[in-house]
Amino acid sequence: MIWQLDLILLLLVLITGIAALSVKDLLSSAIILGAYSFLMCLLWTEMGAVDVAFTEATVGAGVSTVFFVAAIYHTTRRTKD
Amino acid sequence: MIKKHDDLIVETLARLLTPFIQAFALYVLFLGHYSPGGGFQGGVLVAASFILLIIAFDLEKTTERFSEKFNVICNGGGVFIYAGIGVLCILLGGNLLDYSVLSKILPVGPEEARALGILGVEIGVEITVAACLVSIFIDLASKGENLGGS
Amino acid sequence: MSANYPAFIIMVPFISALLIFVIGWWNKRLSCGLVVAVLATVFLLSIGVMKDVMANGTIRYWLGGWEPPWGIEYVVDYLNAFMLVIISFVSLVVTIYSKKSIEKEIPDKIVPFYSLYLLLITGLMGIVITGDLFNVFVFLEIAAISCYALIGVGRKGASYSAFKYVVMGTVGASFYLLGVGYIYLVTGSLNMLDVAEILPSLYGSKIVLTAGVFMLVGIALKMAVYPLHAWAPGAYSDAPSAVSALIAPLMTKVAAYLMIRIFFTVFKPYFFVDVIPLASILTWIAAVSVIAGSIYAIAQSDLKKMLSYSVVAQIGYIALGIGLANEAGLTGAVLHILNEAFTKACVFMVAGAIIYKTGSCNILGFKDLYRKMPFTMSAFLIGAFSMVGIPPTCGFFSKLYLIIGSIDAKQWVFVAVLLTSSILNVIYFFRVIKIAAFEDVIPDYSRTTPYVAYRLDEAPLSMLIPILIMATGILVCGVFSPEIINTVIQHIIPASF
Amino acid sequence: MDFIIAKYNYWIYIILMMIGLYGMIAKNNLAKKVVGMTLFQTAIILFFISTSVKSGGATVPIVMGDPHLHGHVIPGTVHAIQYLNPLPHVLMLTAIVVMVATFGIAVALLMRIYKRYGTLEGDEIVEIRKQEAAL
Amino acid sequence: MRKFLGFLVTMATAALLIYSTPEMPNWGDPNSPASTHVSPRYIEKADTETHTPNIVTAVLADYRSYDTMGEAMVVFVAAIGCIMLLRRRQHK
Repeated sequence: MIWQLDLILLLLVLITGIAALSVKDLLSSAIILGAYSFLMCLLWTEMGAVDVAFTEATVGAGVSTVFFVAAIYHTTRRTKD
Repeated sequence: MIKKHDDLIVETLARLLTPFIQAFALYVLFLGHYSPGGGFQGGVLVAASFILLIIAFDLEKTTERFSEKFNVICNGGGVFIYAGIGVLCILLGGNLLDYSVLSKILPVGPEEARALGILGVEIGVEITVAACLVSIFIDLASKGENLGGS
Repeated sequence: MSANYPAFIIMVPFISALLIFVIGWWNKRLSCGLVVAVLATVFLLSIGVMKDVMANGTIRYWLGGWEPPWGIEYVVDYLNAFMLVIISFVSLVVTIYSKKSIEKEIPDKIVPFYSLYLLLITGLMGIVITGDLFNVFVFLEIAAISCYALIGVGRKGASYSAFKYVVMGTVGASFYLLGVGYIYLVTGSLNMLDVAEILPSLYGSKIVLTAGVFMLVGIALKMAVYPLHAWAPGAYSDAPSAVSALIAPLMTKVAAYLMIRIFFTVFKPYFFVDVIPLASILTWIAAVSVIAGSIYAIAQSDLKKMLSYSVVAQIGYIALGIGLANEAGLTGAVLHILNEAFTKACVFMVAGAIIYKTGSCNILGFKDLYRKMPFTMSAFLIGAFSMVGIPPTCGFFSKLYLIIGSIDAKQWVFVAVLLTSSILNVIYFFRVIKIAAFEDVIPDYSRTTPYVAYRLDEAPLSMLIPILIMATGILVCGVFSPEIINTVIQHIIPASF
Repeated sequence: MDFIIAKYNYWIYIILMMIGLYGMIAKNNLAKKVVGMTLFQTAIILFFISTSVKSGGATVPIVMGDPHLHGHVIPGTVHAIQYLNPLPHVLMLTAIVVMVATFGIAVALLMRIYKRYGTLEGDEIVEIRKQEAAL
Repeated sequence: MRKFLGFLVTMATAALLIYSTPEMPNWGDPNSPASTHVSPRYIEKADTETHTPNIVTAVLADYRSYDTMGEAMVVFVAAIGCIMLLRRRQHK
């Protein structure tokens, strides 16, 4: 447990979370969401939850980003907020 | 996403990476007892390898290898393995999912039988997760047009 | 083998949901028959479990052979067994009904439809039968996700209603999960009975308070109590008619069951009455829900939408009975769950049959429907009687107990609310019946040809018989309600009252 | 001040969860609602994982096996203080799976909605629905 | 209007959460009830009882395997749901 690393990761998670919600382009939002998931995975690794982090890395940062990109590819990137 | 773009580098890399990803998935599955990982993570990795193939090549070429009917069989089959092991435990005289009674048909003691039971259900989870995630991705990426359903 | 009945109640529909694809490739038409056979088996199994509970008391079934706080267990007492019987009966009847309706509405997706349908019932059964707080969340999500998909294939625009349900249902389930997390944080356990033993010493804690509030808000979202009801009308009215006939009676009632479980088993009732006044807040919200739901229902011109708002109003009765937290109130709430499940299944099936025959369910277009579909409309009349609370039907008795409960709690406002809502129910149901039965097409005296005689244009038998079974069920439950109370509901009331 | 530092993980999880909840309710775009949903659920998972942490040398919940016993240990030599609490990890594995399943269904519904209405903005869809109802 | 409602709900939830947070066990407290009631048995006996050194796998697939069955069911439901929502009839 290194609290400096912990704090930096938590801050990055917050920043990516806000960015994913507020960016005005859905494709960027999807990619930032992937980055958010990956940072979350690092955070959990650092907390010692290796199985959960592994799952989040494969699912959150991998497969669900791909799902989201696939859906946006067939719908639209436009968003007003 | 499902159209074919001829890109030699991407295709070669995808070809090269796929067996390694799948081998790693099996490693994650079978060493789930000793290291992080297990059925779910392995299944997602298998699904990721197929998704990589679909993105790098195109949908038709990939579904030649992993046909739609086989996909649906795997969807249900994995869960069926899990439920089947559970019901087998009832038939052998235990409660639902009580793997220790598997020692009656396996040549091991009840503790090892539990470990083997865990391995069995993890295999079931792996199959179902891999097939289901690929199936969801195919539906999303093709708008459900390329394949017909049941 | 009979000791394993609780396990088979879950496993039989679950494994059949997988096998239905194999049958479906062979012959699509067989899938409905298979589902009927499976649900009949489940119904018999739940009757067996009910008998077992009556003979031997609470059943505790250890999954995986691990003792409770470590493993997961099934706990089946009178309330669970009662709910199991209701769920399996209603779903069996609705399945018989669904065959024709689904073949007309979504003909190309019969096999996945029935697979999801069985999984939805598995989820509902799983919520009811389990004795573990986290397991409830898993099965809640199974039921909810299959529900989203089933609603999404409905009428034009159903996908937007389903999406609303996805958002609100996820918030509800997540709040519930958060409440479980807070309880786990202070007790270290997830088993309901174990938690119930540990909690009373912690009632002063703010964390337990937060956990209770989050769990109740989450369940109230799933239950569609008034300010949180926004998903319900769209979802129920846009779904395929067989689906709305299944989810409108069952989904919210299972959530109501869960609320009773949290209120009276996990927490002791005095926690919500004395420690924090959540029970009285719940009763007030429920009273607003009853009135607001009824008023919204009056404003609708679409029969299914009207009935959906009626679900919101009727769920208010159940929440009211739970919030009163006295013997008569809880009896009324449990009896109303039974009554609501039967009545809503009956009236939604009638709405589906009308859509099947006429293609729309706008109330203004119901003229002369009584002459065309007399049996269907008679069943609707019985359902309306039950909803209003006219004596031979079950609704009268549940309302009676709720009124007695309100009087016991000295809450005269709720007595007034219950009576007012009966009048509102009369308004919106009898408007439909008036148009269908008494409103003639204006006689045209300048005609040259004679009138065409009214022909009996009834729904097909496989739809009519389930409707009539449900209508009979309402009457039978009304007549035998004292027996039901004496043999079953009496044992549900916790001893602390 | 002390309790802010001693519980900073809990504060961060509350902020994250509120961002997600606000996004789910207040955002107009349906895809943004899905993003908010993911943030919200992830925050809850973060809370659960935070409850499993034990300071004071506790490590990843995989017992260090004895190589002579094929990686297993002698019974009675493992103590709870040495390893992190595994139960929240298990629960959250299940919750992540539920999360991705909900996500998949939500995204599929988004595609259906776009096919039907041609937009993903909530207010525009409500407008179209009103016009359809008026017809 | 919608933003205001979202803000209101968010603030109410946050207020409730912040209200209860000071009473929580300190972060990483090894003696918190969550770490002392049920979980010690998993850590101490999982390897002996199931021969699986990875405690998470042992709990996931044996002690709480019913949950994991539900998890597999959820994935299956999602796949069937996507087939139901998106796939159209085959034209070949």
